[in-house]
Amino acid sequence: MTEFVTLREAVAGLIHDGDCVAMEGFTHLIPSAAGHEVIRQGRKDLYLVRMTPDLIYDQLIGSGCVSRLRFSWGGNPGVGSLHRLRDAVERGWPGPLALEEHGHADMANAYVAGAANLPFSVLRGYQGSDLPRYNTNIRFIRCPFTDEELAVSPAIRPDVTVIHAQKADRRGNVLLWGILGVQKEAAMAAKRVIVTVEEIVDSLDAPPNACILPRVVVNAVCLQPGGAFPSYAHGYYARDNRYYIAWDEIARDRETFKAWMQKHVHNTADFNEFRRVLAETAGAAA
Amino acid sequence: MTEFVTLREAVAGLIHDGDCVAMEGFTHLIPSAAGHEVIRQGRKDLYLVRMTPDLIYDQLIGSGCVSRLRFSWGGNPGVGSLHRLRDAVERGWPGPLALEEHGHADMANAYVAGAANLPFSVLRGYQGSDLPRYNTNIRFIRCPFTDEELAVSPAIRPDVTVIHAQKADRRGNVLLWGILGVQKEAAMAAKRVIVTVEEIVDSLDAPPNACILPRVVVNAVCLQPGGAFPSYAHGYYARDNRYYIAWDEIARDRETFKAWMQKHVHNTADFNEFRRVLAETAGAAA
Amino acid sequence: MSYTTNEIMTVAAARRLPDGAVCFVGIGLPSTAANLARLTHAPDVTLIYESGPIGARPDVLPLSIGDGELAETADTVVPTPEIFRYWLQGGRVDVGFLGTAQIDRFANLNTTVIGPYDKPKVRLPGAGGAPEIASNAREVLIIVKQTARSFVAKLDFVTSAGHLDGGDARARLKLPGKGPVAVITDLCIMEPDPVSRELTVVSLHEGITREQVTAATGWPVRFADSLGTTPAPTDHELQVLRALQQRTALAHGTAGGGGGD
Amino acid sequence: MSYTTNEIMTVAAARRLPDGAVCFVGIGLPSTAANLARLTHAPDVTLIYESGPIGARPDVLPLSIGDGELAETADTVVPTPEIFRYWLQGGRVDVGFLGTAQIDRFANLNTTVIGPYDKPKVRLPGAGGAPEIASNAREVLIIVKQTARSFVAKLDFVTSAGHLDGGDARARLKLPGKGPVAVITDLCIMEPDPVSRELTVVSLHEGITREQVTAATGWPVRFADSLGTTPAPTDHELQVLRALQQRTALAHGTAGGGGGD
Repeated sequence: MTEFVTLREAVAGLIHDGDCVAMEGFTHLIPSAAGHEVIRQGRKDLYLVRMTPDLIYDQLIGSGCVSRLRFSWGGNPGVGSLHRLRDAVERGWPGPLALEEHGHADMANAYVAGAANLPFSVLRGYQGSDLPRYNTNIRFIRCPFTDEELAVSPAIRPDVTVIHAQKADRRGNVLLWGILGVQKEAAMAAKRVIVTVEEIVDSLDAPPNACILPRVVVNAVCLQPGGAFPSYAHGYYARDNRYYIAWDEIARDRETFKAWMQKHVHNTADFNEFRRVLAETAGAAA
Repeated sequence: MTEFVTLREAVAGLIHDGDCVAMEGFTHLIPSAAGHEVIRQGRKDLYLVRMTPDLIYDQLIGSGCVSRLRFSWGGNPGVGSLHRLRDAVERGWPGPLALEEHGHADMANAYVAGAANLPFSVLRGYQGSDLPRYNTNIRFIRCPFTDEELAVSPAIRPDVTVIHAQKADRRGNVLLWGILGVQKEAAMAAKRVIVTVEEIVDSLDAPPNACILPRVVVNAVCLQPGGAFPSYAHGYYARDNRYYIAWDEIARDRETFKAWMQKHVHNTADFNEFRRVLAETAGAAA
Repeated sequence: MSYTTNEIMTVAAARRLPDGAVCFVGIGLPSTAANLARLTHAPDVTLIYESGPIGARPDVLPLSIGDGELAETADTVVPTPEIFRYWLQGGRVDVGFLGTAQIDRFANLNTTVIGPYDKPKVRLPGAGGAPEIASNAREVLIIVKQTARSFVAKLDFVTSAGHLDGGDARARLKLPGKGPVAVITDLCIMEPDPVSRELTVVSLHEGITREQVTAATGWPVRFADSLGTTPAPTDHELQVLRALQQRTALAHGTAGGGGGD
Repeated sequence: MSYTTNEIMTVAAARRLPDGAVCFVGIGLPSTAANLARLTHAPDVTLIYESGPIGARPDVLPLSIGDGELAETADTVVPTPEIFRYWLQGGRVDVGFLGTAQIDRFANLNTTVIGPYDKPKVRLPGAGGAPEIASNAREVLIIVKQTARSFVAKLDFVTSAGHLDGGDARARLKLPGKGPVAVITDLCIMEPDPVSRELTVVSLHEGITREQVTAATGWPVRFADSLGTTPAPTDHELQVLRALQQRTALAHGTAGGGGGD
């Protein structure tokens, strides 16, 4: 059953060193505030999972929180590379990063399989691709009825899934809308679920068949308005594209990155303070 | 792309003798009008599929349209047996009916697999049940990662899926809401799709992430208000429970059944006329 | 207040549903009992129906598994495949609440045929969701009227696994849930023996004799050493149940909770 | 009107998208071309983005594959798994519109690494949806700027299958779609040879020489016997494209359609 706690309490209580953690979001509703809190609390040896690792995963990797990454596309969406991810893969800084690389179709299927408590997923995929040569977790089976060959992949079963959503009601039911990505499947596949939300309301007033995570699958709801910044929250705020562009410069250099993280994340108490410090920096630069 | 046609034209053009046809609906939005039209046009040798065959399938079976049925629960919901289904299975009247019997979980998975263009579905199921002994299409495989045993079943790929929905827009997009059952999956799994609707509107004005069948998967939209009678259409009309109870009596006896079908279906031009004749009968009985 | 055997069956079944549980509800008697529980001691139960509603709070009992009342009162309504895949198979169901046509001494269930499968004497509706509810729910409650025709020595067909041939048979088959934990009838309450898993009468409803139970059971039924008497329904339980059934009758012109799925 | 090489690339790519087609759109150049097609000759195209929108009609180009603009203008927005399962794998996508980092003579694509996989010189973003778009879409269009660094004799990594090692290799592997049917660059248009499947220049953009194309290709590129000249963008095409990019710049402070996914 859902507890209403601060993000600090949720991360402290539910995310442990060595956990398999999925912080999902498909350019929409990225759980940035939660990612920062994981960095602030100094988690180590995380096995991160995400279809589209972006800025927050770049920050986690550069901060030395991550030893392993299962993913299908890692980049700064609309801008270019993730320099911290590249530095870890190309030069092993700040430590080695083991990659488990799949395609999007496979990752989406593997979340569905995880949500359905199946040990593997099945897809028509990877024919002619080199990916199965470098990822021994991509295998092939034959259909017991037609003898067709199909790809299989281990289901994703995170210890913890973290998502950001628009609303929760006071009983702990969570509503999200717009681009949904794989958030619902990632949550249903997880042992524990943390949701940061824009607001907590008496009633969701959701339309029929809306995308709702019932309270019985949500362990912690944390009120964190703006928690998806710099991505967007449909109906609340737009993407801050300047931040995405600025990140490209910040992340290129190890020292610039470290100084930025120290000032903006380690030296701030929470995401609200991070936003204030960031606004001051931007104001000073203007 | 969607054509807007009468139900008579849709059935004539898209449903052929011997086809595999799914007319889905989970006590809500049952495509009764379409079922009647199939009977009126005298289709033969149909391979019907449905999780919950109810009155309309009883009528199709009793009318000799059906040679094979894949299903998981056949009854008069809230009332009792389907006497025409029983007569076909127990005594081969009006002809033999081959059963392919599964459980609900399996059927739902098999529609999902069909929609995903996979040849089979995987589930944790049937352990200890006699069903696999009598249905050789229920088989077992081992997980290539964990060696666990799992049940598999052939995907459902109907030639035609028929559903009833609340609304279509003039471009052919279809909106349904409330209890959704497996209608979307059944439609996505089919080669051809017929949808009867309560109304055709300029704009669906659908909420975000509503259940919509995009026009490119819909072959025919037929305006048929009341087309789900005697089941209900959420937001339009309630279930007519008297009809369900009355059907129990009508269907018990072969001659009563035949006379009823002759008068109400074969002798009526369409579902609107059927409703008028039925109302007169009810009025006379009162 | 006086009460009927049907009423004590429903009340006794309702009492077995713990507050806060996620309950997969079959239509008919299970739905009546589950909603009675929700309206009495278990306000925080999450009722799931296979048609898609999660967290349904119907004010009147549904006629069918897919009533609009379920959709309108639920926390959310998802497609049926999600119910079976993400919820039931996903291991998120605490209690599966089932009825049946036939049951044997190990609480295996038959809802498929009476007689041979290929030439049945009576063709029953079929499995529905029961086989996977019976295997995947953490525990299973069964509510069924007790007669020698329904409580049989040998099932014509095993649709859904109870404790199979007893003992650790479920564990050997690696069934995820622990199976039937109680069978609540209009005469008594049975529970599986902790070792043999054979159904054992643990409580007789007030006024019911051992002989009546024995006569209504198709095998030599065992009684627990510490055989109890089922506590009578409280006035509150009866009032809530009757009010629910009265609202249902007014809404549907029937008592609801009838047969069928 | 005069135009840039980027503009003729986009226009030439847009023209290959048939009206009424269901098109799975990659972000960046493919998204620009697909939306230009929608705003000119193909108003009835159904644009699908992997984040979930189906039938998107963005007024400004998206910055990312999951922009709110896509959701707001779409016929419907479904979860990402449905896009890949019911639409792409379901065989409902007519045209897959892809970009790439590297391409070889058989239109195989690399978006994974430059250099060895385990010790890459450049770690690229990865596969995204491309491997399954490349195999499952009925046909594939590729839009990419042409340089000797991107058009290479041998890929460091085959992320997504084009025509593999040529000939009937796709058919032998039972790939559902027919693979790349055209590669549109800022210099020319290439199509696979009907038999060998090797990419062949079929049309040069106005003012571009064979020598320029040869210099920008890492293998001895072939030219069709009937080598044509790409028809210049019409004024209408250019006006629509520039207006789209201007609206995008106003909305985002950028031209949109940049790199990334």
